[in-house]
Amino acid sequence: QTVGVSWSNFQEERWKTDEAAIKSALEAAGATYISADAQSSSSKQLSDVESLMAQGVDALIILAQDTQAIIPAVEAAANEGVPVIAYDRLIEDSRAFYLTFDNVEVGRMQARAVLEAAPEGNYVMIKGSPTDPNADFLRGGQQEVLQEAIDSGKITIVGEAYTDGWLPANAQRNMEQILTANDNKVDAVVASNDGTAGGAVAALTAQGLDGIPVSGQDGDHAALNRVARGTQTVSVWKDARELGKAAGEIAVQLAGDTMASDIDGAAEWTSPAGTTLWAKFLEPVPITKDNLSTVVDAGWISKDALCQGVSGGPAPCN
Amino acid sequence: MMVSRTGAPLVEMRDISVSFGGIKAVDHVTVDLYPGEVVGLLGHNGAGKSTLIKCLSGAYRMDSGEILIDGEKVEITNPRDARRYNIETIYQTLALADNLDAASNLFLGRELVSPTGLVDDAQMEAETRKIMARLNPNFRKFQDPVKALSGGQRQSVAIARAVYFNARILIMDEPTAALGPQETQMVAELIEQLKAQGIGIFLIEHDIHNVMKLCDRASVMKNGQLVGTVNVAEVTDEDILGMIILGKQPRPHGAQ
Amino acid sequence: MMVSRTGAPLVEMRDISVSFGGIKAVDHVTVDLYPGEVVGLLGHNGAGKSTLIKCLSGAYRMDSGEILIDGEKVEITNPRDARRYNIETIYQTLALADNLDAASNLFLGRELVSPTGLVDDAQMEAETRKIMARLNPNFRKFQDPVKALSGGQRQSVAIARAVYFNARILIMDEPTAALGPQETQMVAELIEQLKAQGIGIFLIEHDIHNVMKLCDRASVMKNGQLVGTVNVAEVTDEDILGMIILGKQPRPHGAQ
Amino acid sequence: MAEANASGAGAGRRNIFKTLEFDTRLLGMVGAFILVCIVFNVLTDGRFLTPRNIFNLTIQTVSVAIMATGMVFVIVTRNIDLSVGSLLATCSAMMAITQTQALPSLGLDYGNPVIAPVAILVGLLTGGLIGAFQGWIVGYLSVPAFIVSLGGLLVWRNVAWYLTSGQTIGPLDDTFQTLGGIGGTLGVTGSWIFGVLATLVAWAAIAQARKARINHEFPVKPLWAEGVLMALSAAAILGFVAILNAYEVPSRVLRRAFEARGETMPEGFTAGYGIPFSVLLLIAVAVVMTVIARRTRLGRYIFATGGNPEAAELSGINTRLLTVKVFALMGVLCALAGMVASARLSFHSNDIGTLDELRVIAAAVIGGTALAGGIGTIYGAILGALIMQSLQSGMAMVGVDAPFQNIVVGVVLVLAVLIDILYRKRTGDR
Amino acid sequence: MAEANASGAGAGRRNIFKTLEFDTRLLGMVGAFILVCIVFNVLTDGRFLTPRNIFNLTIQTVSVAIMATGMVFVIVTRNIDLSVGSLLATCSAMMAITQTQALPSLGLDYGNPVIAPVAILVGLLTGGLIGAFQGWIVGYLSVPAFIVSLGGLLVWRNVAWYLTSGQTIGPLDDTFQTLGGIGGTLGVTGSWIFGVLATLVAWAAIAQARKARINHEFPVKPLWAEGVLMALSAAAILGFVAILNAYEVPSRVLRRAFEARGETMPEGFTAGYGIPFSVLLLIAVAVVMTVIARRTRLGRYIFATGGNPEAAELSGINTRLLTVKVFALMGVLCALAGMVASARLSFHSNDIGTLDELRVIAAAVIGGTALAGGIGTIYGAILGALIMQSLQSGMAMVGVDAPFQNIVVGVVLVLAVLIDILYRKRTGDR
Ligand SMILES: Nc1ncnc2c1ncn2[C@@H]1O[C@H](COP(=O)(O)OP(=O)(O)OP(=O)(O)O)[C@@H](O)[C@H]1O
Ligand SMILES: Nc1ncnc2c1ncn2[C@@H]1O[C@H](COP(=O)(O)OP(=O)(O)OP(=O)(O)O)[C@@H](O)[C@H]1O
Ligand SMILES: O[C@@H]1[C@@H](O)[C@H](O)OC[C@H]1O
Ligand SMILES: [Mg+2]
Ligand SMILES: [Mg+2]
Repeated sequence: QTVGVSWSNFQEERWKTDEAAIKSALEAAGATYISADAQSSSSKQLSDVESLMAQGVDALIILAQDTQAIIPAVEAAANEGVPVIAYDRLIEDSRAFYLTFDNVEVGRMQARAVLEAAPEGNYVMIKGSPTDPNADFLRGGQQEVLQEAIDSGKITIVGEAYTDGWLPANAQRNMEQILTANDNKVDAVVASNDGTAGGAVAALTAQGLDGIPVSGQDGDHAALNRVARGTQTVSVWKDARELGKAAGEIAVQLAGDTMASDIDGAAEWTSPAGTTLWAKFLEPVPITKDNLSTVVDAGWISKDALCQGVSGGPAPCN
Repeated sequence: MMVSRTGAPLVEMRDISVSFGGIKAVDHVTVDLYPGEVVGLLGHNGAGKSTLIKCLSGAYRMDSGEILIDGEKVEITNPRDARRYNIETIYQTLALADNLDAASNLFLGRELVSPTGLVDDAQMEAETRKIMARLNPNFRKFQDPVKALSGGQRQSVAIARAVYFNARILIMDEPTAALGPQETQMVAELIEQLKAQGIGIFLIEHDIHNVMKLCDRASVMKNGQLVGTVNVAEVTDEDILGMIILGKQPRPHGAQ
Repeated sequence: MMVSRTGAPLVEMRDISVSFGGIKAVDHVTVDLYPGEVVGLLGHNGAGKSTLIKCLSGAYRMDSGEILIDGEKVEITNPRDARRYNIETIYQTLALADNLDAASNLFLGRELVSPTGLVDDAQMEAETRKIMARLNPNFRKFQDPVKALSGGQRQSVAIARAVYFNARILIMDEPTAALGPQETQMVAELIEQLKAQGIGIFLIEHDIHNVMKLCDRASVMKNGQLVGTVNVAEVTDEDILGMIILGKQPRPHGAQ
Repeated sequence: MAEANASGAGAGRRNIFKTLEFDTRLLGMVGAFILVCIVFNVLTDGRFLTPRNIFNLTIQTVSVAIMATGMVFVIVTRNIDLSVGSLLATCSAMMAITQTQALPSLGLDYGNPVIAPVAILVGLLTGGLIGAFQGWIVGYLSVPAFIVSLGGLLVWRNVAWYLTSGQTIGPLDDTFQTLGGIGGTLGVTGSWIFGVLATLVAWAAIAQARKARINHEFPVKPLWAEGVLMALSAAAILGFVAILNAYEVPSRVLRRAFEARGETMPEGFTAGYGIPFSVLLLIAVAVVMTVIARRTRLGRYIFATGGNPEAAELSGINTRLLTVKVFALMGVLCALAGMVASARLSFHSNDIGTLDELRVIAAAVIGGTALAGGIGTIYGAILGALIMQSLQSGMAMVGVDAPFQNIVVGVVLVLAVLIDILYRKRTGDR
Repeated sequence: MAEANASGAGAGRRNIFKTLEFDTRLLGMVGAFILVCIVFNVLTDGRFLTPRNIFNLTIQTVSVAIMATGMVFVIVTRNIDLSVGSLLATCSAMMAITQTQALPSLGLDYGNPVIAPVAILVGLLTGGLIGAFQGWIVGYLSVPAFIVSLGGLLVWRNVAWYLTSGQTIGPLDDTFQTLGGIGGTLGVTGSWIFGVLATLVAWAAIAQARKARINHEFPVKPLWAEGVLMALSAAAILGFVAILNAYEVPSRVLRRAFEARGETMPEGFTAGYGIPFSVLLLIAVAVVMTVIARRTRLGRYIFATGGNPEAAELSGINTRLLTVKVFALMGVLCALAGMVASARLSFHSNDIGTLDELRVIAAAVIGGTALAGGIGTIYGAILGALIMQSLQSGMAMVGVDAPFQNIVVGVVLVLAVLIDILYRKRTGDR
């Protein structure tokens, strides 16, 4: 059996881990891994899928650049009877099998952790790229959690900005300008991923504000190190290895004519846009100073890397 | 052959001024030209000759002054206007498209088209061969882009372009500067022919022998201003040199 | 003044050939030049004159043949090599940097520097004023970039550059083509002076009068080949024109 | 005559090409393309040169190739257009909005046959107007094209974002979608008919050109050479049709089509795809642009202006207006490309066309268009786009890492131009 | 003499600037900058022109401004470099790896003072060599710079990715981080000393230039004009220092510093930041590059080559080697910019420098560098970078959406060049 994986890009650090996990899951099942990288282009992704199919794949795993523009690819796969797994990001097509960490839930977790650390005060929202739909999913989840505190006047959002291309340098500049505009009267930052969190923390450090609550996601090594140092509150960790492993296994099953409904843990799920598809959700884990050991125990990061420059920090860096 | 200077001149440039960022390159100059006449424009380097005629050919816009053709005031604001009045120009810098062949350059802006509206390259090449045979019989490079031509070959193409299209007014800015003796001779003969056809020619030329031989009148400029216009038949070459170098009018009737 | 042609010539170009994509622009041509001598290079347009001398000035590389200076074989593969042998060139296309002023152009590649190693603009301007006073007393545009100069003014700058740096061998490709009568006269005088200083000059020139006046010998080219070299004093201008146009050697000793 | 002395040595085989009056540069490019194909075919165990993959390749190339033909004119006039990817996005957004929001809100429902043409018209107008506007700034206000289009790159990408509020828009109209590729093809019979017609047209053109030269008593090629040329063109056209026809529609799709008509599919029934409409569009664009370049005044003026803008102006060519026209044409082609690209995705996504400016410029330049202006061919640009797309698809197929793919593309770009330069040096210009 | 007839009308106020020999274009740019500042200051209730924000602005500008000075030379020689953002990433990756992996694995531990200098050296070498390599392809192989650097854009970004396997690398060495901006400043006293020294140097230069002209008996400005010039330069330098000094270190940061030294902060203790090291670096780069441009042979050759490459070559200038030098210099400046950018972020991320090529080119062009070559100034490019950054930061502060920010930047870019062109037309060239 051959399984094709179409990646949207490899810009964020995490995807290499996802890839390794999928690969080993497939190897374990005796299947072959082939892949293509769309480099953040939905058009190229369609070409990629066509070319994967031309190579005769038995199942497809797609990390969609765009939830809808990928539908023709699903269509083409369906025409040839090739099952499709929507990996990490939703595909608005009922023929796809959706396997993900829920992005809205990630947003909720980020806000929850920050809200816990700073129940009231001035909030800054550092959003993702305006061209990535996930940015708005995340922002939506964050809003759900914060809404009540906003309504009661406990917290105020004093600044909010998209981060062009998820670039840390852009996040840093936006944070600096927001700090200046508010005379440093900022009590918490909800940043949408670890890269932007890094930029925000750099701006905060410059003002001696490092240490106020900041969120992130992806479990980037540099971010986990910040959690250990106390300059970032949470990095929502979507254990990419779990997701990748599950994807590899499910792909092999679907290719072997297992029905989507027979996949372990699968349930019917309806997207906000109204598409009903079979889905399986993995639980993201918010990593804070209280459960840092989890990532080391899981072999995600070495203790040395996690604790670089930290002494007397939270476990395991004490 | 005498030129008759009765009636409205073919071209009259009145009180023309042009300046470049504060520097007056042409300063209230008036010249005129009758049909069948060759008027030499003379002067030291930088006197303003090229600038003056570029107002007539539409390459520059004058700051003040007016241009009359056949006694009527005209507006010439770009080279297309000039072409409409049948004014053709051979520029000092030649102005050829280096990447095109001789025929395309010759017909540039006035391509021959077939009934379907598409350009007719074969026809244009045939015409080009005809006219070049008259101007420069050594010329063979019909298929090459003109950038592969020598300085003088390029000049031949520029001359051919100006004379092909029934000009009424011809401006030649140092047309023989790069030409060999034989080619120069052919241009001189061409000028005589064109004159005979009633075409008026402004000729910018440094060689005083050529001026004496080819021109009916000569207008001399110095530092942007007109020194004066003389009938070539009535003065000696010494007189003209004096005007060019010293900037003063010759004493009337004859030699120094 | 007679030129002595004993001993090794200053320059000898032997059996030079250059072709452009199959076309032989220069075809086994041999010419030489002695100190204090002016050798005219003549020929119709496209004869290959500019191409030939560009091999000496380092602008082109020849396909075959050899160049000797003071009797010794030299390799000239770029303009820097030529400068090292004190060969200076005035190109037909002038070769000035339009955005720089006259002084910067004059000293381009050989700037005067102050003891700190920085370029000394004031000093260079002063030198430029001196030399231009000799060549073209009307010249005033020292502060402007040369693109604001007229054709002849630019030519003056190019000439000044070639003669300023103690050349031993000077190549002039139609140096007076764009010059007014007064400026042409000054260049002629300059050539006489340089000759007297023992400098050897290759002069490409179309005007047969100038050739007769300025040159000691004349080498005539046609279609890339050398027609022949003659002592100017021993032939008439008709002879030379015959060589140029018909491509044949004059009968020895005298007129047709 | 020096001119008669054409090279004697090293003739032989080269002379055959000379006699056929083939552009040897074109041959070089075709050779490079074939080499790329063969290498990938070996590396993928023969999967690269299947009808299916060739079909995919042509479809994938269309959008960039359409724009590349316009870029040739832009570059030939010594300009550059960095805004094409963004302009494509704005046009695509306009078309998507027209068909999914504007027209339906005017009461034209989903499926109405008027929707696609109107949407396309809106797109072409948008592209043409924006292009003309940029051309006006370049031509009449003399702002360098690099700057204007760099500004355009930023502006139009984000205008598109605002038009759609950053949303993916779709699904697009069904008729519209047929222009995207596999969803709309000529079918086997239609493709053969087209192929035969195209062959006849090519033959007529060859005969016509010969006649014109004979009329003026210019030298002509030997008759056998014309014959070889005719045979080659027929082989190329019909071979291409045969390959596209050989790609078969998956049986599920066929069965579904029969079911939709309430019939059942006969046992063993098969059908080939044939030429996709989008490829037909590209062919039409290529023909029209080539005729413009070679046989119209506009084309002549474009090349003259590229060779010497000042001379063109002095020859009475309105180079400013010409610039407007060239950019407007580029804009229209961006709209066409946007149409194909969004129809293929069946949605307008707001990253559409990202980085296309680089691909389009690279295609034109690999195809032999000189950045210094004055030189370039339409077929070269299309071939350039095809080579780039083959490289990328091939590498993706072989499983080369994406970062490494980019490195290869970067290196190939430089190498292609380098070879071109060396080639030109060898054959003439110093 | 026609030349003596300099314009008589419309003089008056303009003559003051003429007498001072001020570049009126510079004045225009400074005016535009001030206008931008005032508008944002009003929109942000006076927060835009606080010492704090001015401090931020200068820091944010440094990286792009450093590269823009090199881009001036590149563009003046009629080339372009699209690879600067990618090159920055490769240099930054090299420096990050050297300090966090290579050196520690050689036994040099975190905090070792040798780490930063060695890392920087590695970065500069990387930048210089890659730049020289690209310059060699441009100069010696004659491949257009647009193509070479477009290739470079693709190649180096992905080489950087491979170097780090796509990981974010950090935190960087502490000493290294001080070069990023707020983390390393001269302090109040140091800044004043620097300001006074700089003023004296400026005065000496003015006096020296006057002396040289008098020596050659050229006309000189009236003494009062020189006086005004001296006063203005002193005011500008010292004013700038005063502003940066006025920005006070937040008390939390001070308190923490005292605590780290085991002391307690005295009540009411304050300290100003003064000039950041990164800004000092930019100043040094600006001075060196200006001297190169105006007073060295290299600079003269760069401008001559831009004015007429053929003439430069015929004048004995080795224009090929010159191209190598210009690109190598650009590479070194990319490395410096990468150093500042990564130090400022405190880590290397693999998308660092993305799209910087556009910002850098825009800065140079807004600063009056002509794409046609031959014209450009270093101070113009820096001012251009500052104007762009002010716009972006100002909009971020006012809360303008990122897409709209991009639209504004695109429009401003075109407008700036347009104004420049109109200005040049009015003052001379046709
Ligand atoms: N584009 C320009 N910008 C600025 N000044 C110019 C420009 N063109 C010409 N000039 C100036 O205008 C004056 C007249 O120049 P013009 O070319 O008309 O002289 P000319 O009489 O044709 O000289 P020549 O015999 O050398 O060709 C000169 O002083 C020249 O420097
Ligand atoms: N760069 C080039 N590429 C191709 N052919 C060239 C090139 N330069 C010159 N030629 C050809 O070489 C031949 C000789 O040219 P060259 O310029 O040496 O002539 P010339 O004797 O200087 O003529 P002129 O008196 O017109 O200046 C001509 O046929 C010309 O077309
Ligand atoms: O994990 C994140 C992913 O969900 C988003 O789409 O892109 C940025 C990543 O950080
Ligand atoms: Mg002139
Ligand atoms: Mg010549």
